[in-house]
Amino acid sequence: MKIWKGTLILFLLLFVLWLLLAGTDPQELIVGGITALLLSLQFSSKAKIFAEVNISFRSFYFLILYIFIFLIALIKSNLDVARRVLDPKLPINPGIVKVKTKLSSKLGRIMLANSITLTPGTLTVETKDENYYIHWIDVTSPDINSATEAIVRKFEKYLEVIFG
Amino acid sequence: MTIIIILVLGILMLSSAILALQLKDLVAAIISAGVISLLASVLFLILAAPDVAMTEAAIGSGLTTVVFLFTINRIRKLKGDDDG
Amino acid sequence: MLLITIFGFALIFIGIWGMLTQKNIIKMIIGFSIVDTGIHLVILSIGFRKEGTAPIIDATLSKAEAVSRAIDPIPSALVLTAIVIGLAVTALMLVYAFKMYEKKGSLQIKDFKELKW
Amino acid sequence: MVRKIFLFIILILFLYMIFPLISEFKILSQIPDLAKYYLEKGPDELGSANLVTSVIVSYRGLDTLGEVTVLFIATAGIGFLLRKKSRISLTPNRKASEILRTGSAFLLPIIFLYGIFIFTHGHLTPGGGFQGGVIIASGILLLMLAEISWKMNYLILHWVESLSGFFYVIIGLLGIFLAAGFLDNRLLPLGDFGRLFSAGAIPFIYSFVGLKVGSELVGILTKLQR
Amino acid sequence: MELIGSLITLFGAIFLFLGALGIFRMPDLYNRMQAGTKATTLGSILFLFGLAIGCYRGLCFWRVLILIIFIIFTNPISSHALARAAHHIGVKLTERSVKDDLKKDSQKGDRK
Amino acid sequence: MSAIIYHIAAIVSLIALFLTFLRLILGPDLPNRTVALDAMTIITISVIGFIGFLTKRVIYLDVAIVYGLISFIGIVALARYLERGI
Repeated sequence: MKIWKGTLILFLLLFVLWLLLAGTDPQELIVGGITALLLSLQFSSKAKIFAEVNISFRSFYFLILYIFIFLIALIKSNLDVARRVLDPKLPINPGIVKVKTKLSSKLGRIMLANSITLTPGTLTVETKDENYYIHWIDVTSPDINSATEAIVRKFEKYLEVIFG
Repeated sequence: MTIIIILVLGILMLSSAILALQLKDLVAAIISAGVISLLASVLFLILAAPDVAMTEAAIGSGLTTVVFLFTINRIRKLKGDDDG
Repeated sequence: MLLITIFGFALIFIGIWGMLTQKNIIKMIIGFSIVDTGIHLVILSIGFRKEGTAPIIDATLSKAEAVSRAIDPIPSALVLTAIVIGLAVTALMLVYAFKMYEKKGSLQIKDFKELKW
Repeated sequence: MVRKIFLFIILILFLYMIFPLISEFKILSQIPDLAKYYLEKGPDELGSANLVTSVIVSYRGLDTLGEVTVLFIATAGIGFLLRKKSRISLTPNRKASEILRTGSAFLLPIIFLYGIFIFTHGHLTPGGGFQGGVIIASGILLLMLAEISWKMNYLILHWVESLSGFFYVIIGLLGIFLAAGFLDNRLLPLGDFGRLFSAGAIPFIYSFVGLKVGSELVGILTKLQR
Repeated sequence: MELIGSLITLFGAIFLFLGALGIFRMPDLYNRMQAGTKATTLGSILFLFGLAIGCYRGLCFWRVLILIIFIIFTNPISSHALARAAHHIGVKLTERSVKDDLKKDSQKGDRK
Repeated sequence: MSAIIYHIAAIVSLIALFLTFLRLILGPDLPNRTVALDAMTIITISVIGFIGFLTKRVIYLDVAIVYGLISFIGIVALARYLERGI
């Protein structure tokens, strides 16, 4: 049951990608459908990671919110980098801190790591079980709990709903 | 505008070619050789040959670098065995 | 496009110089691949025409316009196959370099004296 | 010392050889007659929108067959040279990080889909069999980098390689009987210009070339990595 | 419409430039990677997006979208792989750094 | 007006390419050079998009997509080589 859900999501993803690339000519629909079907059956063992996605109206709403927040964080991080780079004194205070996450789904964890990498002043260096080791350009709170509060929490609450 | 792009890319290409032959570290030399292919593929695109640019981007800067790396990796492993 | 031809020849020149002066076998192979890229640049730049565009017919280039605007497709086809062959030849040379290292434990060309005359 | 002088003479000779090519260079305003024929008649004769593809696959198809053969021989040579297992790898490799493994599982189907898109649309967009094959090979390369315990199934690889080569030649031979000559693509109807099933047999020929090139490159990479 | 597109492209180019400047100026590898990853990601996204709404007019908007999705997914993964490798082979942090939890923890793991 | 701004943007990105290349030359060790290569490929993707804009051909963007995919795999290969993973 679970594996079929993952395969189905993978199939839809690949099919939409093909249509974005090739347009909606009927011939393209047929060939794209066959290709996506064969590939999703071939990779159905890898498609397990998609089976953890919650499909509901609420998670869709949270996905939109998440993308919105992510884009804002991305722009803020760039302004932050610009401020630091252009300052002649280079105001940095770097270090590697440890944070904890509650997510268990693989796709959710990779999304979280990517979001952390792209948001202000943080870069995922290593993951061990529930701990993420993060290079922080401006360490303001060195212990685990407050760093988790500052870095992880704002994305985690959305990803928890989407990926379970 | 095209002239400016050609000049900048060409000069970078030539200097990275010299760099690739002068660097002591082999892997750094391989990275420089990858940069040559990278810039050459943009020049191919300016010469209106997207097929060739795609091939050069895929093979020249991707697979050639990896093939060199795999060979160096084998040599490194062999060397490590000799030491130990 | 004269500029690109000159850059291509300069690349060939640097590559040959590197192949002749370097002492390390891997560096010689890098020189070979530089020569490869330079030759491709020269062939393509000689086949270019004024204001040329890619010979692919779509919404922006109609069939009738193709004769007056598109570039010559033959050098592109030649270079395309040459690049793939270049990868295979480079891989073969690298495997030879590896086998030589396995025999002698060195990559310097001065350690291989059997073929010296 | 003698060697330096020798080198100097070679480089001077090289400069002398290429000097006329630079001094008498002019941009073509008129293309050669053969190219004009290809540009003028190519789209109607073969039905392929990408004229480079029509030159590679059909007009000069025999050269491409030779080139694929050269690639095959190079692969076979590499396999022959590396046939003995060399005495390496005492220390086990370091495992890839969890993020890279999940990312490769996520990206691998997409890379394969894009490779298939490239070689089935060789007659409409830039790219074709060679580029698609390279993309598929790099998908397998990503798998090799992410999962250290992953092993290539050589049986499948050999079968894909042999069958695609076989069908490539069979389509070429069918061209002799059903159309004008070897590797002529008009054994199938040309179809509407600019759609997927057009240009006769070009999409099929290019797909087989792509599978063959891809499996050969995967062979090279796996043999080098072991 | 074209003016908006060109301004977006200009912002993208400025971010690319800042990223390059960061790579050039920062004191150690990790800080360089911080500047490099973030600024080049947003910079190239804005650059391509501006080009798409300026000239191509929907013809290839979808293709630019695919390119942007690829960049957003692949760029952080490659940075992460690189940072992990660099930390594993012991690239030092700059002297101005405050703390290094990972080093402490991995040494603890070795002692066990 | 807008054409001039596009050209200025292209020139700024070329300067960025030059700066990353300086890091490639200076870079004291291998990881630094790899970071420079990573940034360089992304800036090059932008330049490819700009060339497509100059010549008004949409199909040039396909090259950029292939470029992005393959350079990602190249960087991952370099990283795995550094940490002795392959």
